[in-house]
Amino acid sequence: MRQNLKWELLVYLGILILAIIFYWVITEPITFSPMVSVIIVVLIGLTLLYIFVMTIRGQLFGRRTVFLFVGVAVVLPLFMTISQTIKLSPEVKELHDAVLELKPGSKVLVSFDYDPPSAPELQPMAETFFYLCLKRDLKIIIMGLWPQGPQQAEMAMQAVMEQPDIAAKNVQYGIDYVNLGFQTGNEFVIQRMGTSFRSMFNSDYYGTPYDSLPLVRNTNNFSNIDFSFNLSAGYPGTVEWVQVAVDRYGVKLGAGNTAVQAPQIYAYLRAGQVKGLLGGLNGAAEFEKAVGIIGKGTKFMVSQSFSHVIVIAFIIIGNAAFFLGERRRNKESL
Amino acid sequence: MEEIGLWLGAFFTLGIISFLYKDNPWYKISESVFVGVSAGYWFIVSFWDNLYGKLFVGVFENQDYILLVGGVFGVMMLLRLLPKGGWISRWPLAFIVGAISGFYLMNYFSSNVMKQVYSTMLPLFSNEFGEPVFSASVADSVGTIMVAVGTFAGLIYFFFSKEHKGVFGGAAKFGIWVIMVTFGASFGYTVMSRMSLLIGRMYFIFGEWLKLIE
Amino acid sequence: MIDSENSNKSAIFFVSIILSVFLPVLPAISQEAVDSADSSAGDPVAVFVPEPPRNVTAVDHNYDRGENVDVSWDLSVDDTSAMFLGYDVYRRAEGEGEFKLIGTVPAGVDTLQDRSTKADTGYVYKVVARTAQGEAPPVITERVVPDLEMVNFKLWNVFLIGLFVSGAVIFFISHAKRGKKLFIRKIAGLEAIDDAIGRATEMGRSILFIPGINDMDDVQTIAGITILGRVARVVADYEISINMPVARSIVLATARETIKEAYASAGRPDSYNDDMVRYITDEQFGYVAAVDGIMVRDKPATCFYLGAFFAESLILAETGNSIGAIQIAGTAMPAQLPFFVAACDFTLIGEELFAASAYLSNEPRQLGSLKGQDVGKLAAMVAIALGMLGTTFVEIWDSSFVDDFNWFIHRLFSIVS
Amino acid sequence: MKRQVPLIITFIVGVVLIVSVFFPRVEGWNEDFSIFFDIIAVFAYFLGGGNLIRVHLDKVNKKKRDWGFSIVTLFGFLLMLAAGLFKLWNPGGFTADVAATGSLFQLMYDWIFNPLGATMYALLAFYVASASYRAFRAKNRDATILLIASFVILLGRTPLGVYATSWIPESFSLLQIPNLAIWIMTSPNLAGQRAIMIGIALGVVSMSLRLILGVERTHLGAGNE
Repeated sequence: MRQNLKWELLVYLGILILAIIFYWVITEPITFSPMVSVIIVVLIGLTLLYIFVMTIRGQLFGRRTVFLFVGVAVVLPLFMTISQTIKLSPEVKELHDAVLELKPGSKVLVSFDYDPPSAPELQPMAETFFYLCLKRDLKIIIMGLWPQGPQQAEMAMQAVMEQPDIAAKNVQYGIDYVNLGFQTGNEFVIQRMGTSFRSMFNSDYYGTPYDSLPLVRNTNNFSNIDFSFNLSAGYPGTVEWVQVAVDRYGVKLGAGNTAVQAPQIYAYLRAGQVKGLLGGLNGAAEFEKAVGIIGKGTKFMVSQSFSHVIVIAFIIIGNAAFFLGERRRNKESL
Repeated sequence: MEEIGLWLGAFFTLGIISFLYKDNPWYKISESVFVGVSAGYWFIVSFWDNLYGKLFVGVFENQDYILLVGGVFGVMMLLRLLPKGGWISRWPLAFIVGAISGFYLMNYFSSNVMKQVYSTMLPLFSNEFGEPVFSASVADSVGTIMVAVGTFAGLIYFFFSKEHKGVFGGAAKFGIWVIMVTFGASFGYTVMSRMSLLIGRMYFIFGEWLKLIE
Repeated sequence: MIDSENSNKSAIFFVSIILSVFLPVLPAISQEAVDSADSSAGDPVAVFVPEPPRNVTAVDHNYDRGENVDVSWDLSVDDTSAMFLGYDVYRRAEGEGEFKLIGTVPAGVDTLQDRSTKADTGYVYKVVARTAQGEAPPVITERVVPDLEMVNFKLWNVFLIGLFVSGAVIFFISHAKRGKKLFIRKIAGLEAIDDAIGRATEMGRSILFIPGINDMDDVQTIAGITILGRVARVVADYEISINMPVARSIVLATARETIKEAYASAGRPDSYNDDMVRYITDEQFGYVAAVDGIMVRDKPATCFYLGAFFAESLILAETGNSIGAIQIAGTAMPAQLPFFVAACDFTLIGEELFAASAYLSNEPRQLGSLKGQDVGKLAAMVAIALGMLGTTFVEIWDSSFVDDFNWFIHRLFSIVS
Repeated sequence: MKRQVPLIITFIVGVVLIVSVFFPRVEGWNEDFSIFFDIIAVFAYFLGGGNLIRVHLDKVNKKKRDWGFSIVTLFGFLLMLAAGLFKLWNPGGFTADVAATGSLFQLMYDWIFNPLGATMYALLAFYVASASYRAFRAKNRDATILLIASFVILLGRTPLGVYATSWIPESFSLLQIPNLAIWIMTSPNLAGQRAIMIGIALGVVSMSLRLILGVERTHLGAGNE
């Protein structure tokens, strides 16, 4: 027991030292060159092959091995500079084209209907969308049907502002974008916005009265909006936006969804009710490619593909172990 | 200030992840903090939203006296703390169970049974070109038949009062296969989305906290 | 579009209404007069004013609480024009001076449901067709007074089918009371309960019981608690302890009562103590963190997960698996069932969870209710078959009988609001 | 008497709520019930919170295993309660929203609660992998079907699956893995879901009737006689 605690303390100390080194000593970001990245991938592949061979020989690997590989598969690609070839799917291109068609100065309504757990998938989309809009001098009106949505929007906006080409544009709050904040009421918020935005958002996220915001002062309802984009992780989300804003008020709507939600939206996409759809990290990465930047989506996508391959590999290894075990057992019984 | 938040976040993130290797004091600290803080959090949210926002405001400001019924039941619930009052705490419970039974009965009945039955009533063929043809495409018709047969077989699997033998047993067996396909599909589907959660946490550690990622 | 035009719209209307009342001039002219204020006067060609919609009616929506009015109209003849924008619907309640805009629908739509009326109040509606440049003269409906009806006759089908299924269940419950023993097939997960408890006894370890993470306002939690009663009754006979961390305070109270009673009816009231059940936290993942801790530290021999579960299902089941516990799970959450099936030894799938306590009780009346459920399933299958035949025949045969039959079978299962 | 009253309450409330659906005047009673429930739940919180404090104090007093961590839990709980009840550090003072930005309550949520919850949730990534490794084995026919279905779906959503079967001619395009994945999702998957959902609903109906009629009464601590 004592012995155990001693070891644990040593490990904790090691982690603390590492954290201090990484936090204060190494201040530059680390990136693996393509060469190093390829070597790492090959090494991981070889290790998997080794595990496969060992399994066939009868040695079983526990769950910690799987955990380790999942962890490695998720973390290492974050540092890599390689990116997988990304094929633009039509629904992503459709969204990109729809935004390109808007004239500078057009007003775009972006609704943030998600919370932090879905941020890995949706935040990259938000950042790329903001980037594209600001780059093309479109005006952005932010709102949220989920309580934590507007906060996510602030984070995305902050990240985009740090991009040199956007920073050069001197984007101003209140003129180039506003954040109207969160409003309770789910789809009824959308419905009432059809009559009046003002009735739902008396003041913005920071408490400034609606009529003191130059960008929205003259924006009454959906007819003053040129395009809207919805980032959704469930209810209320894209389905409600389609049913109310698109079907009743004829709003042009693009959507970004989590991978779990996306399949439901394809029906609306085919019916033309949604102009373009980004589904999960795939969609985020493709959108970044369409816009021509390399952002979190592209980076996270590599991690995701990697971890999928790991899962598939372990399913195969698991089955190999099972079948060989079976054969061995049969031999013994003969 | 922001720094404190980052370090706390990182400390607890790593503490929880350390559980994957084995139970250890770091995880125990994270777990204990989580339990205490979250219990307090929901108590406070419920206190301000329900006790104050609904009961107090409802009764004293909006004169909505019917809410007092809820209050009385709530107090009855607490009477179990008295040595002799335990029996009366069954009343609010009986009220909850009655209301839930009544509500769920109608709700599940209309939204699950009726809606599902209704949406399975699809045509096997259609009459697009003046003569009976498979609807839209062969694949669609096969799909429709698959949905119908699968639903039937699945329901047969759930039959309790008939032994799974003979033809009936065969159908039940097919039913459990269909259900297994359903489970396999949703499992495979979920693997994808779970990975992105971990990616998010790892980005927090290496990107936001240690700032090692560009 | 010019923004200021939009914000002035209600003012323009107000003026035009007053003008049309006090002056015997056509509203179209007054519209033009107002328009001429900001565009150059005397250029009627540039202003496209659509024809108004016809036959505008407002009727009370039937069988509701008087909270809905259906407004409908025949489309304007200019509806298909490229310039045409849509219809604005306004409402004036009794005692209000002004019309208020309640909604806008795009071209081609000829109805709007006002979902915010009060019963026994008079309302007048006004529909205005609109293009980008001008608005048609408003058409005002007759006064409508939404009613609060006594009975919602639209739900006759719900009543009928509900009566049939509930009737079947109640019939078999009372039938069984008269002592007829019914055959019920084996449910593997439930047969395993005794063995699982026996194993815990042999190993001298405890039993972990998780009733899901929802409160008592979920019927799955109630199902979990009723099974707990049966499990505790068996556990009471052995010298082992049951460990039940819960995420909800009401569940805490209920579970204690249930276990206490089970111990009492097993004749061992002294073996019960309140510490068997304890409250952790209402937070989903905080609860899971604590339960994971309990699992790896106490190493229970058997884990039960019976109730409503969300994402935590797999975390619990995988941790339970890693300590080598026998795991019996059951939930009616379709999204979580795959994880339990993959990681647990036995899983009660959906309906089996609700049947479990009846099955375990082995009491004729409870078993009777299961038979009633089967009748419901049979009825659902028959209905699906008839509905499919109906829709198929409608496609290939031209017969009014088939049409009526198909309509009826669909109406029987549709929920009309 | 003590046994009968709860059964009568359950019966009356249950029947009233079933019937209320058909009468527009009272169809909103469901919503009233949910408010009642929330209010009862707050009172019950005193039981839960009390139990939490008692269990951990007891651990500390008796110096049971890991009693030190109980102090941590108690400290976290009480600090959160104080922060929320007295609205400590709240920039808007006592009348402001409890979760106002900058208040101690919100800071503790952002700094402690949120990372802990998100990480616990993220553990699923590891568990989903280990569960696939261990459970997706062709042990018997049921398991094989489960394995094949999920493998097709998994492959169908990665570039690997797209390349692996892109050689299949267009006329058999259903056999291409991405299309096969979609077919599985929309046909057999749908059938299975429907059967499960209809079954669940009938189970709920029957269980509710047993509760309302008092046939099932284990939850009231009353054994079935």
